[in-house]
Amino acid sequence: MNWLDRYAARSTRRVAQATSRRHFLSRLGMTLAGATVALPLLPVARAGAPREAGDPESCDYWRYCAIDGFLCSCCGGSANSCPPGTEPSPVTWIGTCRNDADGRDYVISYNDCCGKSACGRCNCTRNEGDRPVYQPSKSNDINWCLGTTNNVYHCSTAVVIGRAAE
Amino acid sequence: MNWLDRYAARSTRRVAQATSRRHFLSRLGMTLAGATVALPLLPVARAGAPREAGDPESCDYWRYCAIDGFLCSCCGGSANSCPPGTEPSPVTWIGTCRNDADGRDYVISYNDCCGKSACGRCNCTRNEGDRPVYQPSKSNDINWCLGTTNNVYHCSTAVVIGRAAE
Amino acid sequence: MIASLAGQAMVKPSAMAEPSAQPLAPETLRVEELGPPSPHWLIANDANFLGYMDSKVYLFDGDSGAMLAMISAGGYRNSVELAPGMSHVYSPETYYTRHTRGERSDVVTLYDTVSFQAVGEVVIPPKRATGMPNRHYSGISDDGRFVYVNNITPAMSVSVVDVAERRFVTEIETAGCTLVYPTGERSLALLCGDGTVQELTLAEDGTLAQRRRSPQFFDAEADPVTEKAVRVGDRWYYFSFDGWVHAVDFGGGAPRPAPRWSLFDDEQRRENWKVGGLQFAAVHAASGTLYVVIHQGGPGTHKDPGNQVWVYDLATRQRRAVFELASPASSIAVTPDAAPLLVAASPEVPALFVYDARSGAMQRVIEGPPFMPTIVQTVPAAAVVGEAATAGSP
Amino acid sequence: MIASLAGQAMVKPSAMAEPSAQPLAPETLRVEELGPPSPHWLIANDANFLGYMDSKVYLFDGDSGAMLAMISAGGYRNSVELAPGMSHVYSPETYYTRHTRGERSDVVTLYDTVSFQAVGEVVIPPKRATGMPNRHYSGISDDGRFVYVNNITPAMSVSVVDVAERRFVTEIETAGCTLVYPTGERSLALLCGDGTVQELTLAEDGTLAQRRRSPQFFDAEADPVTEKAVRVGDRWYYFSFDGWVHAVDFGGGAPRPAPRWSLFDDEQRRENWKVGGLQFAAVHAASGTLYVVIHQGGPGTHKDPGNQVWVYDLATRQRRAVFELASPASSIAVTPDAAPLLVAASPEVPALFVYDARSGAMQRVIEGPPFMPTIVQTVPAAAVVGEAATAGSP
Repeated sequence: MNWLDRYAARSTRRVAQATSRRHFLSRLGMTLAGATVALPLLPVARAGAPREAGDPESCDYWRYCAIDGFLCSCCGGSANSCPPGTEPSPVTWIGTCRNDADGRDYVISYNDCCGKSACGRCNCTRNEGDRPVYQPSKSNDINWCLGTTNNVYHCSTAVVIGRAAE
Repeated sequence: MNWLDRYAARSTRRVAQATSRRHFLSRLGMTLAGATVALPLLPVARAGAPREAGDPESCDYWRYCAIDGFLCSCCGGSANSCPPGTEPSPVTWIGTCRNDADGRDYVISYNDCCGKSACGRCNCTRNEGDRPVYQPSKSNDINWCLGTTNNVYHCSTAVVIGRAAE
Repeated sequence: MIASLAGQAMVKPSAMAEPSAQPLAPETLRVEELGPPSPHWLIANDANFLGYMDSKVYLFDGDSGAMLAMISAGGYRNSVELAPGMSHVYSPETYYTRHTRGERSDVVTLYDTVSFQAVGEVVIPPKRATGMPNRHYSGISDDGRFVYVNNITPAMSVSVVDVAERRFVTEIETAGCTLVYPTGERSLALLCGDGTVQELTLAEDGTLAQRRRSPQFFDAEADPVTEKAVRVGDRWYYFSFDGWVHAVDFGGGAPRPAPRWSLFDDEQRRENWKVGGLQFAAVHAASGTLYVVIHQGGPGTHKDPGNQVWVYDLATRQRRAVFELASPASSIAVTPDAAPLLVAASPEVPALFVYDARSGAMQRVIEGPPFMPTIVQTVPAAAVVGEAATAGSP
Repeated sequence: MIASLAGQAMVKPSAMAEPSAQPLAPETLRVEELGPPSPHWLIANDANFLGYMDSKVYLFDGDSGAMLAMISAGGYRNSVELAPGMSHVYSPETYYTRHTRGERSDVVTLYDTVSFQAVGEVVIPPKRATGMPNRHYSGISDDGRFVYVNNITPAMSVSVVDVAERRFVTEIETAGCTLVYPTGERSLALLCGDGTVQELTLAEDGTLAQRRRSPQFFDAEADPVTEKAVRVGDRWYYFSFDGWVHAVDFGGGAPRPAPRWSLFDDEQRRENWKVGGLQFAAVHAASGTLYVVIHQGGPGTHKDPGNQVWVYDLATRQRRAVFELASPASSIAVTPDAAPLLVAASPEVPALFVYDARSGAMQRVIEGPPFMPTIVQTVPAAAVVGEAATAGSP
């Protein structure tokens, strides 16, 4: 596999499409379940503590459904923390992602971490719900290192800020 | 072939080694010829105009025997001209290369072209006669954008400045 | 080993191998200058995402594939603006005194296209829009006098630069509207979040004279138009996620949206054919030919590259051809001449792919760098075919 | 299609799929800080040749392979200097006001290793040596007080920076000698074109107190030593193109070269085994173990990467092992602890390769970026094993 492929592999479209298909099937599954058709695709609900599943260093992690950038999880940060020495952007764009582990939709805030040049690792582009830049609060094309000391972009996080409105 | 391979292919060691071997054989050939052993390896001398052969955009071009950098021939310049908008370095390192087309050794001046960031094309590293940086006039590791408006390196030339002393 | 062989043959090698050709003459190092622009010059912006504070703009000859020159273009590459006669390249750039720290300076740098050197710069408000490169984050007036730079902080505005006098003129607030679509010598349009366009008319000195809004012509929620658009004369063509073409006429009075038409028939839409990419549309203005990068995909694929270019006649709105591409394209541009080339690129592949824009036949692959080609551009029609009136593909 | 299925089941999906797990709680974005240094921290300088004015320094945990942090390190990356206790990273960097144009500033930037932020900078003469990255273009005094930066214009000198007081102290002319090999708290050596070393002794304030020269110990024409060298205590070990080891003792008085010894026996030399690479040697000082990247090749291959690391016992000068590498290495470094790792990299492969330095067994591949890893480094012995007296691998 060539390097660019490898570089792209942890990104991007291939993963995003797979995810979209899965997401799509999962939504379909739920609709059918509403008609009392039982499908193994459904997440099995268990009682108890909050749950999420998946690898935050992988582009197909559920929170990344509308992300575009280098995953902070691969850069010394995590899905909800910036790497050492970087500065979180106070404003950003918002996506709505489905947490397959609990079947709920959450509002995700894709704050950028700023003040250092590109981390360059785990490039991940997924555009579910992404809108053109004339709708900035839904656009992942904008460099959201805005309102920070400078506009130098390092990586992107995916912070759960609440449940999506029904 | 992966991109890094391709990137390296027009460089570098593989070519340099092949060239070294050829050069090596050619020198051997000439020595044997000195003992009146005729070898087909010898360049066939024809009368007339100055001659050189090969592709200045290829790392195995004869003038590049001690070069290290991006070939200006692939960047809008040539073996003896800088690309538009760049500034030639007045000082540089010197190599001695054999012109197989006429069987002579020439002194080559590897002036850098400066004032723009890396051209990035036709990376070529050959180290015949290269010496450590404490012998700067023979060192291709030094950024020779010295004595120029700034030290920003764009690409490298290979200018014939005369025949090598016997 | 060699030493011992040489020992048997103590004749000095050069004494007998001396050939009869004249020796090469000593050379003098010189600096190239560019000749007049060719209609087939190709410009590739390299955002260089792994080192984006050190971005580049490459110039190639599309006929030979040769690199002609490069601009070292600072941080956050989008695209360059070209003087109508191609005398200058104007490049919006971002700098920091410590490259990634310190004081920020946004500038429009002026490059001469003979020497290909920076010959001046105009400092603009340090607000220019950055992020994924966008062709419409800047624009130039039809006469080449003013360059417009789009600002998103996320408050929206446009900086106006007088490149003739080399001075910053003004910053125009454009709340709710953004991106730059030049519509004449003293006017430009912007796309708005409410499904309209706003047109700004400037006074002769570049200050704001008038604002006009179109009626709403697209649904920003249900089927937004992308930022990517092409221009023919007074008309800009916008494309919705679902493949509807919204033409807007800026020929006088308020902007007039035309009825939408579709790139896809019902079956194609069912088969999920979609527009997509960084700069997925290009136009050959003189022949009224539209080129669109097309892929198959679901929702959220509006920025995916495509393996095909679909070719439309703008007059008849009929698809005229489908080009299969040698490599997926995210950005395309078409040269303005009568034997046009189509150049295609994607940031994921360090190469430019050059096709015959009439037949779709691949002409050549130009191996990069450019390492991560983002926006590709061609020379203005006026520079090569003497038709200043026919504004070409942006 | 889906619409019609949904139409048969008009129950609101979320109303019945509601699971019994508690919902995720809202989170607050925070910024990581680094813990105390691990002996297995690995530092990779990325010269980023395609965008070298935007270079980086990456920090990894060699045990997990995780990236821990990054420094955005301006133009022309060589290597960083590390405070003995690893409290700070000192980075010589080059900047231009317009990144590739304008006014040049060379600085040593000070980074705190808890916050991993720039906490200060010292401006130095804009002369630092640049080009192919070299580990010995800078150095630090054993007590961490002074950082030395090598200048080549091509006139040679060394800039002395007091990092405790954060001030530039002096520039010391070193005509004919260059590169930096620290030899104690107030002394450093340089390699000279006449086959000697020069040692500079500094006063307490960092100004020059004394110069001393070794006798000639290598032939700069016939078999020069490369710039790449390793240190154990008072000794620096230099390596000639043909594989001879020249140790020089800086323990007092004038530098004392020791008789040379060979990495290769006669047969190996006939087989063209050679040292080569950007930084082909490393040492595990505590055990007196030398690691050298080796390849087979003719003259002019002294910078080629190798597929093997040969391991020597410095006390006996015997080869103890040969490690076969998973990927050709140009640069190596060894951690200073009792269970050392060997990290290997080449600018042509965007990855770091981590081996057990005792067995040669590959532990892991850390996929890059770093995109073009050049000089690799490990933490100072003093920072992790409390042995300040045992200077580790540079």
